[in-house]
Amino acid sequence: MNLKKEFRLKHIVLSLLSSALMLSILGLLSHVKTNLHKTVGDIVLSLNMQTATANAVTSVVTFFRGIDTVGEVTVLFLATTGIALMLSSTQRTYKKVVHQESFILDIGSKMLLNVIVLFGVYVIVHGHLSPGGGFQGGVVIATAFLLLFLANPNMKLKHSILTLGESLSGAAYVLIAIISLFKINILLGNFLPHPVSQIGELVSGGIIPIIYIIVGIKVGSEMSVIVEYFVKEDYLKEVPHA
Amino acid sequence: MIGITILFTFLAILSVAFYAILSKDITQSVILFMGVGLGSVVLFFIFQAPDVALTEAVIGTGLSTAVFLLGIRHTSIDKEMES
Amino acid sequence: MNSIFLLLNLLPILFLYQFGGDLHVSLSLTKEFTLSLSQTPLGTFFAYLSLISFLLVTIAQKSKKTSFSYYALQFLLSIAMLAIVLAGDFITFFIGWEIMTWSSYFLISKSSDIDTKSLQKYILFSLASAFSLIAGMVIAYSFANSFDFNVIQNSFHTMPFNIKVALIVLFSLSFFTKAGVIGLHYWVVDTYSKAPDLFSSILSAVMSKMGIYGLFLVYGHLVGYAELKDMFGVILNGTDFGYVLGWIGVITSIIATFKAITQDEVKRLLAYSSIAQLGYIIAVIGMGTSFGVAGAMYHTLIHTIIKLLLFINVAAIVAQTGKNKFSELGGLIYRTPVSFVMLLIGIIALAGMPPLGGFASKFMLYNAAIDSKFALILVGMLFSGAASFLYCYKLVYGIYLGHPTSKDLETQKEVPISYLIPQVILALLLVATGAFPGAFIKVINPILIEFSLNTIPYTSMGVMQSAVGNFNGLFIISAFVVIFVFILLLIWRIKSKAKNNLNRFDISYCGEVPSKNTQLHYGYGFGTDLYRIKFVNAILKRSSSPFYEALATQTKKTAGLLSRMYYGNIHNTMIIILLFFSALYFIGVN
Amino acid sequence: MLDFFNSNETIHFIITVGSMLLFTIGLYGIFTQKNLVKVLISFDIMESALFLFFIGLHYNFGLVAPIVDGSDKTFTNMVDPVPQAMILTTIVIGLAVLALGLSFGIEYFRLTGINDISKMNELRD
Amino acid sequence: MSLGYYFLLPVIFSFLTPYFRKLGTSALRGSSVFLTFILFVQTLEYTGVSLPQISQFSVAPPIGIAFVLDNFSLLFLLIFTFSGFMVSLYMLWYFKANDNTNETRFYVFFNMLLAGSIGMILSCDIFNVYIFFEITGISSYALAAYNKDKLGLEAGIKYLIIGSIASIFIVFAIMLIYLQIGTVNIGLIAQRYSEIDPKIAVLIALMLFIGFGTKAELFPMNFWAPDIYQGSSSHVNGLFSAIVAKSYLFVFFHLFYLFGLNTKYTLLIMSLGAITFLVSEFTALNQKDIKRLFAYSTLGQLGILFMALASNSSDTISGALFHLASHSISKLLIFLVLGILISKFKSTKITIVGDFKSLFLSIVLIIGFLSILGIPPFSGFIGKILILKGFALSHNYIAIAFILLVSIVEAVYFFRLIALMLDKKRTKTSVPVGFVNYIVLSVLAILIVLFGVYPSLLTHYTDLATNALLQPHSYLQFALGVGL
Repeated sequence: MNLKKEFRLKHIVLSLLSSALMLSILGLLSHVKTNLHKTVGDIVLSLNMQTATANAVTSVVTFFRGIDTVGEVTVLFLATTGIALMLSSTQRTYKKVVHQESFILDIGSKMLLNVIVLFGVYVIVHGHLSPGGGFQGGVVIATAFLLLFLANPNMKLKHSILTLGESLSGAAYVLIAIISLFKINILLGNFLPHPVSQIGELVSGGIIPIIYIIVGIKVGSEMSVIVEYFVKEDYLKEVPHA
Repeated sequence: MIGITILFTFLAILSVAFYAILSKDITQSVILFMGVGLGSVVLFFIFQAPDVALTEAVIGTGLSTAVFLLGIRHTSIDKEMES
Repeated sequence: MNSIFLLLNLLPILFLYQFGGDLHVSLSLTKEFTLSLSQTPLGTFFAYLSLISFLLVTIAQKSKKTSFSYYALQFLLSIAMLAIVLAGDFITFFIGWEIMTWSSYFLISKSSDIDTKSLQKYILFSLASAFSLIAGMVIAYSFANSFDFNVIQNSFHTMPFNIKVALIVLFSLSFFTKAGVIGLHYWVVDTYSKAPDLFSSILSAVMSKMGIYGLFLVYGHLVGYAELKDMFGVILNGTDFGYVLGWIGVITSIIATFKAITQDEVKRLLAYSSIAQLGYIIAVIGMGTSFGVAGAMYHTLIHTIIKLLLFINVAAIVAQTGKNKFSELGGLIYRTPVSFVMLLIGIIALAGMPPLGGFASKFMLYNAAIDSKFALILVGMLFSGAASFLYCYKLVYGIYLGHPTSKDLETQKEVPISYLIPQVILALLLVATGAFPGAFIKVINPILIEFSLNTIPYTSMGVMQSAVGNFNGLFIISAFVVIFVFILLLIWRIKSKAKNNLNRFDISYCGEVPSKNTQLHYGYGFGTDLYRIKFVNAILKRSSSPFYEALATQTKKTAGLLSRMYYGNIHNTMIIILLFFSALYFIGVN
Repeated sequence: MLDFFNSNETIHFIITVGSMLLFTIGLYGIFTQKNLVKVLISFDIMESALFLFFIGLHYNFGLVAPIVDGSDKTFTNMVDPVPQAMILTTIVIGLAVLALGLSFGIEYFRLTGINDISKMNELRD
Repeated sequence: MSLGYYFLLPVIFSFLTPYFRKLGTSALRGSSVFLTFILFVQTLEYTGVSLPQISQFSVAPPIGIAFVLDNFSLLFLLIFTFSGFMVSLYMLWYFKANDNTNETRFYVFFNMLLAGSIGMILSCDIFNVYIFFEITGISSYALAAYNKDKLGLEAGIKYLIIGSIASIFIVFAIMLIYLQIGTVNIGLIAQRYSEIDPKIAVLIALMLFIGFGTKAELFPMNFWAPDIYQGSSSHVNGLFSAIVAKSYLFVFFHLFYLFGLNTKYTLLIMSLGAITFLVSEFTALNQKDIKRLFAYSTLGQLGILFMALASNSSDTISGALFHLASHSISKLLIFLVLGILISKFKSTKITIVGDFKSLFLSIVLIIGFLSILGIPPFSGFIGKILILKGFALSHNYIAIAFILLVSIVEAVYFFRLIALMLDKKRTKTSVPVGFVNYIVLSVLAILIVLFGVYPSLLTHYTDLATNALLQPHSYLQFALGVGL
């Protein structure tokens, strides 16, 4: 009882303290300037026309701050590898789930899969024209697989294909960066022709859509792997407790 | 109009987040957390950041919720007892 | 192996001889640090002292099975000491000092009866000494902008007074620890007694002298006796500072002397004796007079010789019998007569009896005290000197005289010749230093010039000049030899008549027939009843160990307290980080 | 009334206050919650608050999303795209860390049956 | 070679590891050795080039991102690539002697840990630094949990939680910076930092301080660190100690001096460093777990580095950088040797130090110990004396006394270990060392001795690095895109 009271007291004190802290920070943040004369973003916007990309965010993500995206893809890759390290094991065996074949679920999920994948591909391919891009599209594709797994737990993804997609797309991304170095002596430069007149068309922006497609493949396969591991975890045979 | 929308969305997010933290049931808090994501999506959209909104929609509300829901089955004791 | 390292040990001596007292080398380590060797008369004296000691000990090692790493470390140690005494700047000095520390540490760890606690004691005190040295040297650097001794010497008088005092205290602490001044001697006895037997001789004879060298270096060279006088003023005829040091030294020697008398282990006795003898040196080192320096220097020489002799002698006995306690030894005089004679010579010198070098050095010490008019210190030194007769007697009686305490002692043979050679050389050196005390004046005068003190007039080899009169060593020793030969003849005559009773149980005329288990040797109990004297009891009862034990316990407790912070709760860690942030925030922003 | 709400200052104020309150809620979650999943959710809430704060303060009335459609081919009067790109990156990284943490949690729970971060104290002196 | 390769090469190697694995384990291991070797050799080449060097990505800074290598980062780059090379060689032995089920994944994390750390010190864009911070972070979480046992997972979870806190602070700071200045380029921020409203400037500084200070294991934020070290494998600890902690330290002090925070916060960071040193050395006295013991030792040494690097005087900083390099090498050596012992005895008690019989291992281990204690003629001595000398020149005698007094406490447990090693009464088991380890460990040991007896090899670079840190003018110019 006493302990509980103390515990509550601690909570109250801590929450009071955190609110005091945040209130005081809030007071500070009212000083934050909101109308800046010239941010990097303004320069980027003024330069963006040269990249012939309709979506300025995409051009920032893949071009102006391209190495960030390489890093980001790497982070995802590392997380996937980490999850695979954790949730895959030679000792783990998955039990066969008694799966009631449901016609509607089966057909429905497969139909939806196509639609979702198509949508994902659309989002990826139009990344430089409209909101969306490799990350979003990739995740959309992964959610399609999630649906599939939920519909049919016994399903297995072909890991070799996923690995291939993951590795090769990643390698291709880096290779593009390096090829650009040889072509125009800048890492990750836009070495393909990207005439400004093409802006708004599907084929425009030079390497930007290519990069986003690569990122889409990579994110899609990685996210699918993550989803698979998490879903499969449900059907572990043994749940040993140390 | 936009100001009021922002205000109310924030209020919604705040209350949802608060309940997500306070809730004893983890599944419930994950679902409520998804609500935070949804609210953020709306706000991002209002803030003219469609890319971020889309990302938050698929990742914040979609995938991470799914991952959480799949994950919490194996990290909470009460669920373990049921199975 | 032994001969190889013998030759290797000869090399530095030849090297030093080759340069003929004028070695100046420097090597740029970084843009600020230079390693430089710069030979001074003081350094040369100590260099020869240590190198020759190493040579003699290496000879003694011939008959003891010794591993390559032991020899190599010992050689490294000798080189390190060479670096110390020839160093022209503090970096070289410190590098030598630290290499000396750890190489001797590994040598000590090679002993069979060493334990972790003694090792820890040794290394921690050594490191404390080294760190105090390093603190002193960087503080000196901050004013002199150089580690070079000459530069520091030149800029010393420009430093603020408190910095000067801090420097002197730090350096003194460092070197006192090495020399084993009372209070800082906690490591000495255990280390000396548990180190490999032959290595104890180096520890006592040479390594402690590095502390003395450091003191000479600081007081004489870096600070300068004139500066000491300026800083602290003059009392009687010596410096104030010297008076304080005098008391430190005298108290050290008195306490250590009484502690020595009560020891049962041979090497522990020698260790305490070593502390006591170094106490004399420290007592006169700060007086700032020519005789003070000369006395300290001469006693350094004599003590090195004596301690080498005694420790090698004891090491030989321990190696031969496997026993290292007075209660287990005894009656070896007929079995190992040469060793006995050597030990006798050693203790005659140690007690400061004429005619050997020990007397000459004691004479110089007393002389220095008289010269400075430090009467009380003289009294203390005389008292301690008289008391040291007791442990000298215990040493010879406990090992060689009386009855053997066990059967296997009766069949002992003389120790191997390789142990005897260095002992004979050392004994001859003692005789020589006794006979030609004046020769030492020739050695000491350049050092006195280096310290800008008055030189001591030199008349002849056999005569030692002093404040209270000259003493002619040659005459004394001749007289003693005559008397000695006379007595020897007398004894020989009596002995040839007397019957030699060899059975150790043949003492039935006392009215009691001893059994096999009866202890017949009482030498080891000598001095153990001293505690009945109130004054001595007060000394014996007290020890520095409770203080250091308490320090260790407190450190451990603190450690336990602090380590409770790291108890592995990540939640609290997060909270602490956030609290720390808010604390800094409220302080920083508002 | 509507004019008041439709000024930049007001919405920026609302955004600042709202997101910081959200941040406080996340902070409170970290202070009080010990379930690993809850802690991760709290982190995510804090991150969301930061995203809203950052994106929101770069929005001013009259600015549009930094995307041109075919007709109007100039990049003017648009929201700053750089923060959006940065947030995009951060969201993905957040997901990665979250998923990794969750997988650690699953494996740890499988081994020990503990999901309370304050009880994870095998590692100590 | 463009600087971008420092990041792109490890990335491409990581992406392709599954295929290297398919070619066979030796191809996998070889690829990592090859990669780290190339990076190391390339870094050696940069020592002869006039610095700073810049290599841009896509667009020139301040709009785009660039890697800038100045003398300060060169020193760290040398340490990191060298340590990485040594560890990758060591791994050749490790996976032969131990379970290698997840070898492929280990190499992914290892390569990316290296790449992330290198990226953090090269990038001149603070948001990019954050990305690399996360890459390093995720790799280290995964490496900490790599063994998948209870302890490892616990370490991983703890590390991840702490990393998340740190990254939230950093993201917040970056956002505030962008809101205030409208840029994330370090050069521009440094130029305009004084224009920020002073209170917000304090807030930003504080957040960066908490973010990087937590990861760099500064005192009140380091209660997690020993746990991480205890839970992870020994060679991973070597990486943490030699590379990861040092890279956070780099960013910490790089920003500290670039943003001109050194005038205000020197005393704060120096005292925190001192407390770190004191507390961790005392705490180490009671440890029974060898990895945890050396974790505390690492914390302590980092404390000295914080003290010295924050001191604002070029002599001290130069000494600190020397000490940093020496500490990296020595700790790496110690942790690698411990790895050999732990894999033999399957125990992490400190007594394993006294149980092995191998002259080689004892010698290199003792060299490592003595070097960390700062005993000549090993490299740690030069570092320590340079730091002390620097403090002496600025007449900071309290710091000198403090370092020396706590060093005695440090000596207590180091010499306890050495005494354990020399104890003849213990039963000793001989330990197989492995051919490649002879090379790795002797190279490390030789370097320790070499830097000890011939320090100008290293002081040359530390002096240049100090100049680059304290006079960052040319760095700032390059970060703004000059030189392209």
